[in-house]
Amino acid sequence: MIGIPLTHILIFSLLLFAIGIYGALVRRNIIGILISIELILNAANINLIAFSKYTSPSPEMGQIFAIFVIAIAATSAAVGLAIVLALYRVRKTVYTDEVNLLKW
Amino acid sequence: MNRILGFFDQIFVSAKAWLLALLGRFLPDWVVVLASIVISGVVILVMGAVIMMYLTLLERKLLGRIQNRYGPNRVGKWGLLQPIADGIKMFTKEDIIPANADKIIHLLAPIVIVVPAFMIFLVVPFGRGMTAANLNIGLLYFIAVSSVTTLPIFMGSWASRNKYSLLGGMRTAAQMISYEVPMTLSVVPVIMMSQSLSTNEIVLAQSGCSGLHWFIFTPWGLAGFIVFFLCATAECNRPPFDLPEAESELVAGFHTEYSGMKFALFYMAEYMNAFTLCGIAATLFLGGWQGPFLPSWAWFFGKTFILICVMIWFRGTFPRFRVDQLMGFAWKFLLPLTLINILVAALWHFLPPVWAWLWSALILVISFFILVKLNINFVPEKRVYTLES
Amino acid sequence: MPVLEIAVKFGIYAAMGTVLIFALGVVTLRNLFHCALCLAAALIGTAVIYLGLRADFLAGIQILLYVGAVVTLVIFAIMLTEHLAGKTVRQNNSQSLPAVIGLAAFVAILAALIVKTPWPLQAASHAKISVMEIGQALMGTYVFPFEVISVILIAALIGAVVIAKKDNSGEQS
Amino acid sequence: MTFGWGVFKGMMVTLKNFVTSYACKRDNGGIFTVQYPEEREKEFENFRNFPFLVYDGTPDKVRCVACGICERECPTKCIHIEMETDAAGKPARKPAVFDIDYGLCMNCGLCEEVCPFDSIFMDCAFEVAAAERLDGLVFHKKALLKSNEYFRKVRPALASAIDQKRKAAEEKKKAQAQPPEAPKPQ
Amino acid sequence: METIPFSKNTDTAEMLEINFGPQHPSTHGVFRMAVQLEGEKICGLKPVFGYLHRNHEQIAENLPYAAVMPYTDRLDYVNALTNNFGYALAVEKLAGLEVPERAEYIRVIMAELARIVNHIAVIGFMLNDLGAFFTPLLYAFRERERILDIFEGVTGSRLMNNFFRFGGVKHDLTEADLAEIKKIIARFPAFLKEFEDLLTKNEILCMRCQNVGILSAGDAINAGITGPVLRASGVNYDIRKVDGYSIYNRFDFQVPLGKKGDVYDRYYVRILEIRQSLKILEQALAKIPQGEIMNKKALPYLKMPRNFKPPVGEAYGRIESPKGELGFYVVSDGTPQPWRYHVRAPSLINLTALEEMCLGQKVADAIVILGSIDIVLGETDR
Repeated sequence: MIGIPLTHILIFSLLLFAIGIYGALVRRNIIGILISIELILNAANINLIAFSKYTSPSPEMGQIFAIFVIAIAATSAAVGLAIVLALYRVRKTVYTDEVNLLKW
Repeated sequence: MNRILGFFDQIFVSAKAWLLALLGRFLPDWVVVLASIVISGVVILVMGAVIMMYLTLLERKLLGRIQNRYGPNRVGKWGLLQPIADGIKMFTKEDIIPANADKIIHLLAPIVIVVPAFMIFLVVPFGRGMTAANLNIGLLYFIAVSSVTTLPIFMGSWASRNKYSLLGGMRTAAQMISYEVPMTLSVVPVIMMSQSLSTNEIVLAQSGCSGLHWFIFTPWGLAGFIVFFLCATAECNRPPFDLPEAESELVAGFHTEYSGMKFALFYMAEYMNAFTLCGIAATLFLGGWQGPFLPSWAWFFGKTFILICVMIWFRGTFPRFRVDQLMGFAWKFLLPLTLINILVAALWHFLPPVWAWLWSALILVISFFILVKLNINFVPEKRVYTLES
Repeated sequence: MPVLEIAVKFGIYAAMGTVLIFALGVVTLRNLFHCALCLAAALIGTAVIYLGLRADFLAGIQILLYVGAVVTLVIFAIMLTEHLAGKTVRQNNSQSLPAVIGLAAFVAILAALIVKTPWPLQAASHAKISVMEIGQALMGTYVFPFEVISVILIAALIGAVVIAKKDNSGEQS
Repeated sequence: MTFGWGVFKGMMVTLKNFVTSYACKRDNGGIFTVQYPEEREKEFENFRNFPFLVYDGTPDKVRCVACGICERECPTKCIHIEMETDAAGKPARKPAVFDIDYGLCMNCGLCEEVCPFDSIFMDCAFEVAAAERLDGLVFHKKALLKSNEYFRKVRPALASAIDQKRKAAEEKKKAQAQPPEAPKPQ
Repeated sequence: METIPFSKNTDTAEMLEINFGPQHPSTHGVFRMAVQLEGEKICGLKPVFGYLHRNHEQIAENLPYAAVMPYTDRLDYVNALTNNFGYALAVEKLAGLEVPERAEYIRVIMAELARIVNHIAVIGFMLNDLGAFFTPLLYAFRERERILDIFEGVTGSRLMNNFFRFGGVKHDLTEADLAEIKKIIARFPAFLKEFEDLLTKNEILCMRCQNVGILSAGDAINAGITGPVLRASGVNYDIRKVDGYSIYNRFDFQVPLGKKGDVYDRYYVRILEIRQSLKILEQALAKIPQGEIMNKKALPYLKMPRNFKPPVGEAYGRIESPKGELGFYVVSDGTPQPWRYHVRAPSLINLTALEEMCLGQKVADAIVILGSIDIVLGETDR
């Protein structure tokens, strides 16, 4: 048994999650927001692994879900960054508060 | 005879075991475990540095001979002390940091880049029982760690605040991401056949025919090897895929603004990467340390050095790709070929031997030609020149 | 070997600490490039935690996909959008204080919940989960989500290409 | 032909050269490096580098008469001559100062061509180096003076031609000088 | 650094301005290309030169005619002999000097050897720009060495030959020299075959060179491009044929023409020109007569360069230098110095089409295109 209680891992991932949310809330730069979202997903992944390790009868389940989450994270990053580039090309900015028109 | 062979085969393993047993007599268990790790680590560190130094010499010698000149031959017999002279020169050179550079990252980049280069050594099976860490996900570990190499290159290129560096960094990003895909996929048939991700298991899966049952002697293995080797050449930025540091265009690419020891570290990482990638290629397709007569580590190093010589041979022969052609080559040619190769490997698994040979060879050849036809812009135009009086 | 086990335990705690520190770096640093590097460090730290939790395969995947691909993409985007002559722009909006307060409350409530909840702990086996098992599960029980993920990946690939592609039609007409 | 054939052929060429660099001699594909301080390229008589002054026998018998033609014709103006004057202040038709700035000289050989007294010639020696650019490369008369034997050694054909010419001229001069002398004894 | 006016200023956010040079590994000297990049694509390019300006023309106007000869060596320092040839031609035209038969043959032999040297060196350097790590260059230099040995033995210098004189040449070719040249010619086809095996069909080279830097025949003519670059664009214009200067009209040779005018054509036209030069050399060596190497009338001027005063007038002598039409325009006012002296440098004029060829290509192509134009900064900046 790994000598770490489950609650410690959960609180750690909670903190990570909170930090990610904070970043997503306060960042002006869209890329910064995307980075923060990656942190959030990462925190979720840690939870998945921890739960499957400590509570689940079939321990591979958590890993599989984590793999799915990673795949989704990769797609979100790819599409998000593509949007950022398209935005930058048109508006010459990547700051959310400067992108304040619905259409241009 | 066999006992002598066995002795030489296991000479390094038994040396380490003897040393650990000696320590075990008067030290607690965990110290012995620690000592085992430290011994492996020190051996890898020393070997990495020495290999890098002498690879530079080997490269210069071979290139010299290819170009009909002597390589370095003034420092020591056959220039054997040349790497040491170079090292001293690098140490004593002024370390220049551009005024606008991001100083911390500029310093960190060359340090960080050697870390993955050393870490890959962990899973390279140097001989029978000579894998530093026999991970059961060894191959995945290798792919993952080698993909980290992009980061320090980015750091160097960004921190230098130089446009050449920036362009070099961009090229690196594009190139490394692109070539990782076919490289990973070209490994898949090997994993399928050996049913393991562990590098050791993969070598053991090639042990038939007195150690000559190498994967390269099958159609899918040959195709996979060629793709893997090309991708490996691209991964460690060696010609003809050396766009990130293309001398004639970008001066030195991402390490334009580096000098002295930092520059040497970049070089060190590059050469160690070349070595490990060749070692992994030998492991995956050329049977690793398998082979008759000679000790296992001799086989491994022999195969690896032959592959490195081929890389140097490439450097001596080819001009460089252009960036769009490079990407096109990875995505439009190598990637489909690897996908087909996975299919072929599956066929190989299910068909009886002779038919498997026939079919897989046929499919690969046909798909090769179809791919060439589809990528007609890679194929040279035929031109007829007129002579007018 | 108790000593080794303690070492592993401390290793995990140390990894957690570094991950948190780097995560803070991700959300507070002004230079976006530094943020991305901190993200990479945090992700590598997470991979170490996975290793500690005996999820080797996932650790490998984490490094390969996150550090090798996602962070690279992020840095690529940063390089394309930032200017070399790093002028420092305000990176945060004015909502940091409310955000901190709200998140502190959120964390407090959830932490209390986590501590209070009686988790149905299983006697988790020491055995590592082999890659083979994961593969069989992916191809067996979870084959449907697996295929859906592949469709999503394709869609994202095409979508990203279409979005990021330069719109040349306007220039030609 | 098939895709990849050209690349393969190129690799064969480099492989061939790799092998011949070990197996063959210099002229048929072997290593063509000349390892300079130990080995040297064959020397050509026509090779010209920097000018020097020829003297016959002893260094005071300089052929140069300080006429200054080379000084005037030198395209880079790297020659500086001052004529010696004897005690009476009369010009002695001998150079007192003869400087050549090797840093300026461009080895064109025009001084050799224009010299009417067969005095200045281009040397084959090329290992000229100085630690200092301005004064170190200005060669004075003493350093420039080389014996006719040296000239014969470095450029044998030209030297013997010049020697013959000078001999013929001298004999002609003697012959010219003698006729008035011949009747004298009376 | 001053701002460079780009002809097409498309100022988008992703634009990156880069100065290639004056210190850069592949600008062939101190040449600067101010490049506007969008990603890797070139959307603006200005060649900036003058860093190697040495006042060549002004110096020449203050020197006797003969003393200019060594300065012409320093124009295109890769092939000094053809520069000598052009200048000698111009002054002989001005002074109405005849050149003896044997001297003409010697001139042609030396000029064609210089052409071979130049072309193989250019191809080698171009391949270096393409990223081939010195191998083709060193193979080329291996052969170049032999020819330079000839130059050294005959003219007295390997690069700065200063060999031609008004009304002849400075040294005679001995039988031994002729035999040596014959030997070189005999072994040259084998070398060319090896060189071509290494390069011509190489897929990477073809990918990099074909359809890159296309210069249409019309554009080339409008820009005044000459030499192999023009012929690669498919224009049959070789001054050796057009003027038939010296004794070129006595030789049987052809003018190789390209199809598309891209980098590959420029490369291959040069290879073909080397073959034609070999053909000329063979004929010249077979036919070279015995006789004088200097016009008797011009002999005294060797000793007394300041007595050489061409009649008042002007003359333009041009030759097909390996880089294009090299012309010398000399105006005499009856004094020992030329009153006006001008060089029409092919390197400079061929460079004017650089932007045309590079726009829309990748950065790496710009370097290769520059290499394929074959400039020598000594001649461009003068």
